[in-house]
Amino acid sequence: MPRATQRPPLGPGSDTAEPEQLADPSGGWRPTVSGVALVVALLALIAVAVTTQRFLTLDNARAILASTAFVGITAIGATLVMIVGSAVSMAVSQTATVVAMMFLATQQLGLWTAVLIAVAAGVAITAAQGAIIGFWNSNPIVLTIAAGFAIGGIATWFSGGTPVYPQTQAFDLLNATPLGLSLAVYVLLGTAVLAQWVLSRTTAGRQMYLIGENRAAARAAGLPVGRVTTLAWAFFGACIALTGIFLASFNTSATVTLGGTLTLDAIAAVLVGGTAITGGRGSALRTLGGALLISTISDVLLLRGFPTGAQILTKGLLVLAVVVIVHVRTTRSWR
Amino acid sequence: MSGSATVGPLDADVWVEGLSRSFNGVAAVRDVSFAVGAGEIHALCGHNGAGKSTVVKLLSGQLAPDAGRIVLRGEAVDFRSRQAAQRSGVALVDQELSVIPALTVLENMLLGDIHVPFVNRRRWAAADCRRILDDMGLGHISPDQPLSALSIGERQLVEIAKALSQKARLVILDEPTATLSDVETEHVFSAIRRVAGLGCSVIFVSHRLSEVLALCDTVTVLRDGRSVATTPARDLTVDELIVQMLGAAPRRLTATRAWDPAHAPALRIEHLHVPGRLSDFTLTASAGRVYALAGQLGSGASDVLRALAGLHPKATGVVELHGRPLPFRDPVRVARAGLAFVSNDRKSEGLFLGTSVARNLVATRLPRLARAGVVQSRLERRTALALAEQSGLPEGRLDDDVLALSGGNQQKVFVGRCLGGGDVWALLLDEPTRGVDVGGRAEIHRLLREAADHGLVVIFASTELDELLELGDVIVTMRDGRVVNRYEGAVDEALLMRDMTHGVDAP
Amino acid sequence: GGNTAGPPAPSGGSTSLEGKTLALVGYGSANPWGAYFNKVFGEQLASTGIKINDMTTMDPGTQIQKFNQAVAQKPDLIVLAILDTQAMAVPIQKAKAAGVPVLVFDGPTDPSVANEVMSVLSDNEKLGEFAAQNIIEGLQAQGRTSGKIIVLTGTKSMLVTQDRMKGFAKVLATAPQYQVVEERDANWDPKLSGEIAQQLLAKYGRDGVQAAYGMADYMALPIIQAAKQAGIPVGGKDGLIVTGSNCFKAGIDSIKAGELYGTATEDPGTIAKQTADYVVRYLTGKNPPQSEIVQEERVTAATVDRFAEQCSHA
Amino acid sequence: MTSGRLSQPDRLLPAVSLVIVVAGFLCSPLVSGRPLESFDVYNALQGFAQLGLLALAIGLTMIAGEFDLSVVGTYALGGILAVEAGQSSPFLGVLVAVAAGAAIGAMQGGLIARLRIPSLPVTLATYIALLGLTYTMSGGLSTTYRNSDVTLWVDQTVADVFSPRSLLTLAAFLGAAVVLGFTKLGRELRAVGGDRRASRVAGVSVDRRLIGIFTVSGTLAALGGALLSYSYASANPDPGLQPLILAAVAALLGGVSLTGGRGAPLGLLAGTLSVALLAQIVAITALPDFSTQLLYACLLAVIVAIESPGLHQAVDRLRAGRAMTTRRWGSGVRTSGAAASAGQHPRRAAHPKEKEDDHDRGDDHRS
Ligand SMILES: Nc1ncnc2c1ncn2[C@@H]1O[C@H](COP(=O)(O)OP(=O)(O)OP(=O)(O)O)[C@@H](O)[C@H]1O
Ligand SMILES: Nc1ncnc2c1ncn2[C@@H]1O[C@H](COP(=O)(O)OP(=O)(O)OP(=O)(O)O)[C@@H](O)[C@H]1O
Ligand SMILES: O[C@@H]1[C@@H](O)[C@H](O)OC[C@H]1O
Ligand SMILES: [Mg+2]
Ligand SMILES: [Mg+2]
Repeated sequence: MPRATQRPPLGPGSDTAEPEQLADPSGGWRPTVSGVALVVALLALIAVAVTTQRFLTLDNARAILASTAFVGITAIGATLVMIVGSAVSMAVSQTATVVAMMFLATQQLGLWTAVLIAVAAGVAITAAQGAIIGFWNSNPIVLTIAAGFAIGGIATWFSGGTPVYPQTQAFDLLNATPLGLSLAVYVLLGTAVLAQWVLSRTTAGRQMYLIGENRAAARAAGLPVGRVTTLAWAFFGACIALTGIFLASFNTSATVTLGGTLTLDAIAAVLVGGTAITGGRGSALRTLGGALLISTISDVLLLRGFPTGAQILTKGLLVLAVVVIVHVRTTRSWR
Repeated sequence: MSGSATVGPLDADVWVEGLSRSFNGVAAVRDVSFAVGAGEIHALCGHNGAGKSTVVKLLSGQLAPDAGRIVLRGEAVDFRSRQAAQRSGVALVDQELSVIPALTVLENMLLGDIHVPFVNRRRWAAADCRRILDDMGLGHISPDQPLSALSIGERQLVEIAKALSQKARLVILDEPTATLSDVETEHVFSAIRRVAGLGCSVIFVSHRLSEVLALCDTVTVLRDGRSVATTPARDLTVDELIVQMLGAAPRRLTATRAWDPAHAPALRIEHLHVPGRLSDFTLTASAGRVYALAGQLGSGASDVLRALAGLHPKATGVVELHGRPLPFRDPVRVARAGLAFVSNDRKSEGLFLGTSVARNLVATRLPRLARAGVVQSRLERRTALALAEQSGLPEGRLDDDVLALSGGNQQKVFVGRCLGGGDVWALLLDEPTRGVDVGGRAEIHRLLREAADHGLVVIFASTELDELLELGDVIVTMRDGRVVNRYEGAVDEALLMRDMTHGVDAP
Repeated sequence: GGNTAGPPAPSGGSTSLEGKTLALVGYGSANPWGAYFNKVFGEQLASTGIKINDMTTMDPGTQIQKFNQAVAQKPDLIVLAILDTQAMAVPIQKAKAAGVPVLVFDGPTDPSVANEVMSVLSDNEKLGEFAAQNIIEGLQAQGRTSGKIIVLTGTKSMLVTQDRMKGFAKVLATAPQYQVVEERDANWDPKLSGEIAQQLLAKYGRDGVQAAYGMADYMALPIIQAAKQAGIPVGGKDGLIVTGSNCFKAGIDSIKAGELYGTATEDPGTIAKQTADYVVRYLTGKNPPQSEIVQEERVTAATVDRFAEQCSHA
Repeated sequence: MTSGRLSQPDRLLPAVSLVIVVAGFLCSPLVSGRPLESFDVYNALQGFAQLGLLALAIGLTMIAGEFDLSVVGTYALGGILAVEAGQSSPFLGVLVAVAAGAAIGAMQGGLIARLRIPSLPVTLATYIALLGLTYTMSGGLSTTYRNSDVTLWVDQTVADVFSPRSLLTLAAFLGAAVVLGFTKLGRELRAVGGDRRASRVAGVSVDRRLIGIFTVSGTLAALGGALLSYSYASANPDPGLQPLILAAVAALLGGVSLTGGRGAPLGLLAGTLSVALLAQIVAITALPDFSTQLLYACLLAVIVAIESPGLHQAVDRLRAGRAMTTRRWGSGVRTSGAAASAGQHPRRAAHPKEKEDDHDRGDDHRS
C-alpha cells in the first residue's frame, strides 16, 4: 500500500474537525463531561477510520472534501441564521434549484455575469424572508415552508418542468480542480473562514449572537434586530446560491428537483457542529467540522462496505448523539 | 421517608433542620434551621443571594437538599418533585411569575392543584374561582379571560390567589409583592392573614422590610446561606433587621445636592400619549438631574419610559432631545440618539444571560468600538474594563457568564451597560433596583447619581417610596395614566402615597 | 356520465372526438420527463377536440386520490403513469369495476392487474440491455479483459428500475469478465448521484472502476463530473466508460463531446406521440392491441446524430 | 369557552380556513361542470384519512410547544412493520407498528423531557435514523402487502362518504378532543406548551406529559403508516418530506402555533379537513399540480401575517406616526380627555390586545 503512508495535504475530515469540535463558543476550552464524551467519540472514530482500508489515501481525502462541499457551503450560511435565532429554513433546496436554473439560463451573458445574477437572486429571495423574520418577528419555519411552496410552484410554473440547459459551456470553468481539489472545496473553506470572521470580529456578527440569545433584550437595547437578521439571511442566501451554482455546473443542467435533500442535510451539518437551534451560540468553523464529520463517517461506512441504509442510520444516530452532548449543557428549551 | 420518631418544637407545623444545598461545590444554603407554627406567618429575609429562594425551592420540592431534613406535622418528608410537595400540602408562589399566559384565569387557578379532579367540572370550579377573585380585589376579571389579557400585577395576584386557595398546610410566597401596588398588596395581606387564621403556616419572603414587619409574626434572617437569627417581628425595627441582614449598619445616602442651573433642558417630552395606558405626559428634563416617576403598577410611569425607549409603537406626542425631534417609536433610532433604557425585567428584556459580563457591558455600543464594521478587540476590552470599574463590578468576573452572577451584580451589569462614553445622553430606568438587596441598591443609586453628575438626564420609575425620595431631584407622581403632581424639594412619604393611590380625583 | 350522445361534428376529414373527455393521471410537471410528455401529449390531441383533465402529480398518495377522483368523474379514458405500482393495483380494479377504461404508459402495472388495463409501455428491460451492451462494447474497444462496474439506479421501489436492472444483468452475464462491484439507489436524484459517485470512485481508487451505469442521463453525467474532479479520465482509450439508459439533451451533448459512451432512447416525446395515437385509435373504435411496447433504440457515438433531435426535448 | 373566544387565533384560523375551503368545494362544479356527488366527499375524506393521523400527531406535539419531525420516519416504519408482521393478521401488524411507534416516541420524549433538549434537533436526528432503518429493513424497495381482503376492507364505502380508514381517523380526532376537552390533560398540555418552567412550578408533571405526548405522537404516526400501507397494499420506505409538511400545514391551519400553548383537536380536525378538501378541489377542477403548492403558500402567508407581532407593531407605529402629523395641535388635550371620560382605570379599561402587545416581548416565538 504505497499510498497509505502518504499524508494528504489537508488531512482527512476528522483531523480538521477535531479541534473545532472542542472549541468553546466563547473561545476558551473548559473540560466538561460532554466535552470528554466528544473527545472519546472522536478518538474512536479516528481509530476506526485509520484502520479502514484505503481511508488514508489522497484520493479518499479528496473525495471526503468534495462530497462535503455542496452541503457544507449551504450549512455555513445556515449557521449564521441559526445563531441569529431564526432556527432553520425549510426552503433551501427550492432556492438552490431556482438559482441553479437562473445560472444556467444566463450562461450566454458570460460566466461572471451569470454568477452575479445567480448570487443576487439567491440573496434577494433569502434576504426577503430574513427581513420578514427580522422586522416582523414572523415564525421562520412557517414562513419558509410557505416560501418553499411558492418558490417550487413558481419554478414549475415558469419552467413548465422542462430542464434548463445552458447555451454555452462557460460554467465548465467552475468544475476545475486546481491542485487536484475541486473549486467548490476552496469556496467551502473560504466561506467558512469568512463566516467565522464575520461572526467573531464584525459588529454585525457579534450582534447576531446577542440577538439570537435574547431577541427581546436586543430589541429593548435598541440593537438593529431587523437589519442584522436580514444580513444573516442575506449571507445565507449567498451561500445557497453558491451551492446552486456548483450544483448546476456539476450537473450541466437543472431541473425542479435538483436541490434534492439539501435542506435537511445542511441542518444536520449545522447541528452536528454543535450550534444551538435556540440561537446565540455556535460557530462556522464548527459547522465545517460537523459537515466534514458527517462525510467522513459516511465515507468510512462506505469503505467498510456498509449499505446505504446503514449509512443513513449511522448519520441519524450521530446527529442524535451530538445533539444530546451539545444540548445537555444548556437547560434552555426550544421556544 | 416517614415514620421515624421525629421531635420538633412542640407546636411546630413545619420544622426545618440543618438544611444544606450547594451548586457546583458552592454552598447556597448551609445548615439552615427554623420552625413555623400552625397559623404563623414566618418571614425569610436576607440580601440578594443569601439563600432565601433556595430554601423555598427545597421546601417546595423543586430542589433536593444535600443534607438536613424537612418535617411537616411531625413527619419527615422527602420531596422528589413539586407534585410530591403539593401532595403533602405545600403551595407556592415562586419568585418568578409562574402563571401561564396561554391559559384562562380559571385554567390557571386549577393547574397543578391536587384537589382538582382529573375530569373537569367546570361550573363548580368557575363559581369557586369567582369568589376567590373577588376576595383578591379582582372583581373586574372574569374567570374565562385569557391570562394574557391581564397586566403583570393582575397576573401576580392570580398566582397568589391560586396558592392561597389550594387548601394547603403550608403556603410559601417568594417575593409575591415585588410587582404589586400598595392597594393590591393590602388585598394580598388580608388574604394571607385569612388563611393563616385557618391554621395554615405561611412562609413569606420579601425585600420590603417594613411590609415584612407589618405582616409577619416571626422573621428568620439568612446571611450567606446560614440562618443567623429568628426573632419575633414585634421585637424588630427595620433598622435592626437591616443590621441582622448585613451584619453591620447600612450606609446612608448623602442628601441630594442643589441643582446647578447651568445645565440646560435636554429632553423635552410633550403630550406623550399611549392609547389605554398613558395620557398627555409632559416633562422637560435637564441634564444633571434625576427625575423620579412615582406610581403604582399601571399608573403609566413605566409606560413613559417604554414609550420613550421605542417600545410602544402606538405612542404619540412630541419628544425632543437637545432641540432635535426624537424618533421615539423606533427603538433602534432612540438608542442611536443616545437614550439608554433599563427595563424592569433584566432576565427576559435586559441582559444576555449566557454571554460574558464583558460582552454584556459593550453590547449596545459595538458600532462605536468598531472601525469599518470590525470590532477593535483591544478597544473593546478597555471599554469593558472601564465600565466594570465604573459600575463597581469585580474585574475578575469579566469573563464569566452573567448567569453566574448574583441578582444584584446582574443588575449592576445592566445599569453599567448604559454608563460611560459620550454616547449616552439620557438614562431611562424602570424599577432600577427591583429585587436588589440593600447593599446593591445603594451601589446602583450611587451609579445613577454619578451619571447625573456627569451631565446625563436620568429618569427612573419606581413604586418604592424610599427609593423615590432618596434618589429623585424631581418627583412626578402618576396615577391612572396621568400626572398627578410634580415636586421639587419639599415632599414626604404621605404626600407621595396619597398622589399614587388616590390621584387628582380623590375625594 | 360524460357520454353525451351529441352528433359528431364532421370536420375536414379528421375524426372529431369533440365531447370526449380524458383524465391524464400522469407524472407531474416537476419531473422533466413528465413535463415534456405532458406537453407533446397535449399538442398531439389538441386538434381532436378531446378534453384533457390535468390530474398529474409526482406524489404517490396524491396520485391515488386523483385517480379515484378520475374514476368517479367517469371520463371516456384514464391515461395513467404509475408512481407506486402496488398501491395502484386496487384503484385499477375499482376503475375496472366502474367500467372506466385505463391506459397505462411508460412503466407497467402490477402483474395482478395487467389484464385490466391497456398499455403503451417503454421497454425497460431493453433499456437495461442497451446499457450493458454499451459498457461491454466500450470496454472491449479499450481492449480490457476485465473490468469493474458501478451502477447508480433510479428509485429501487419502482418497477421501471427493477426491469432495467433485469435487462442489464441479463446481458452483462454474457460477459463475465466484467463485473458489477457496487449497485446503489440514487433515487432519480442528480445531486445524490454525484455524491455517491464521488464516494465510490474514492473507495475503489483510480484504477478500481472501469465503467459506470447511471440509469438516466441526468444520473450518468454527475458520475462523469465526479470522475473528472477526482482526476480520473473519462472515455477515450483507457478512460472510464459511462452509460445512461434514457436520453436527455445533456446526454446527447456529452456523447458528442466523447464523454458519455452511450445511452438509450425512452424519450418522452416518442412515447407521448405513440400514447396519443393509441388514444385516438381507441376512442374512434379502432380496437388497438391491448398492450403496445415502444420501440427503444440504443444511442452511441455512432448513432447519436440519428437520435439527437428525438432526445433533445427533455 | 365563550363566544368572545372565536376571535382567538386557535378558533379563528380553523374556522376561517374551513369555511373558505368548503365554499371553494361547493363552488367547484362551476369549474368542473359536474355536480358534486357523495363520492367527492368520500374521496376528500380518503385524503383526510391519509393525512389525518400524522397531522394529529404533529399537532398535539405542537400544542405542547414541541415539533416532532420524526413522525414521517415513524409513519414509514409503521407501514413497513404492519406489512411485514400483518400479512396473515392485520391486527398483529397494526399492533407491532403501534408498539414500535410508541417506543420511538417514548424514547424521544424521554430525551427531550429529561435532558431538556430542544425537540427539533432530536426529532430530525431520529427521522434520519429511522429512514436508514426502513431502508435497511426493506432494501430500499416498497414492500408488498398481499392480504387483499384487508386492502379492500379498509377503503370500502361506509354510509356513502366514509371508509373504515376515514372513520378511524375521525375517531382518533374525536377521542383526542374528548380526552383533552374533558380532563385536566388538555389544560396541562397547553400549559406545558405555554410556559414550561411555570408549569413545573405550578405542579404539572411536565416530564410525564412530554413523554406521554411524544408516545402518543409516535403511536398515531405509526398507526397512520400502518393503515396507509394496508390501503395501498404496499409500504414505502421513504415517503419524503411531503407528508410531514402537509401535516404541519394542516396543524397550522388548525390554529396551533409553533410557539406552543395553543390549539385543540377540533381545530386540528378542521385544519386537516381544509388541506384534504383543497387537494380534492384541485383534483375535481383539474387545476395543474403546482397550483396546490401556490395555494398552500397563500394560506401559510395568511398565517404568517396573523402571527407576526412585529408586523402589527409596524402597522401601529405607522398609524401613530400618521396620527401625529394630522393632529399636531391639541392632540394631548383630546386624547387625555378621552381616557379620562372612560372614568376607569386605563389599565383595566384597555382592550386586552393592547396589553398583550405591551407585554409581548416578541421573543417568545422563536422556533
Ligand atoms: N441553580 C443554581 N445554580 C447555581 N447557583 C445557584 C442556583 N440557584 C441559586 N444559586 C446561588 O445560590 C445562592 C443563593 O441564591 P438564592 O436564589 O437562594 O438567593 P435569594 O436569597 O433568593 O436572593 P434574591 O433576594 O436575589 O432572590 C446565590 O449565590 C445563587 O447565585
Ligand atoms: N445560576 C448560576 N449558575 C451557575 N453558577 C452560579 C449561578 N449562580 C451562582 N453561581 C455560582 O455560585 C457562586 C456564588 O454565587 P453568588 O452570586 O452568591 O456570588 P456572591 O458570593 O454573591 O458574589 P458577588 O459578590 O459577585 O455577588 C458564584 O460565584 C457562581 O460561580
Ligand atoms: O421512467 C422514467 C425515467 O426514465 C425518468 O428519467 O424519470 C422518471 C421515470 O419514471
Ligand atoms: Mg430569591
Ligand atoms: Mg451576591
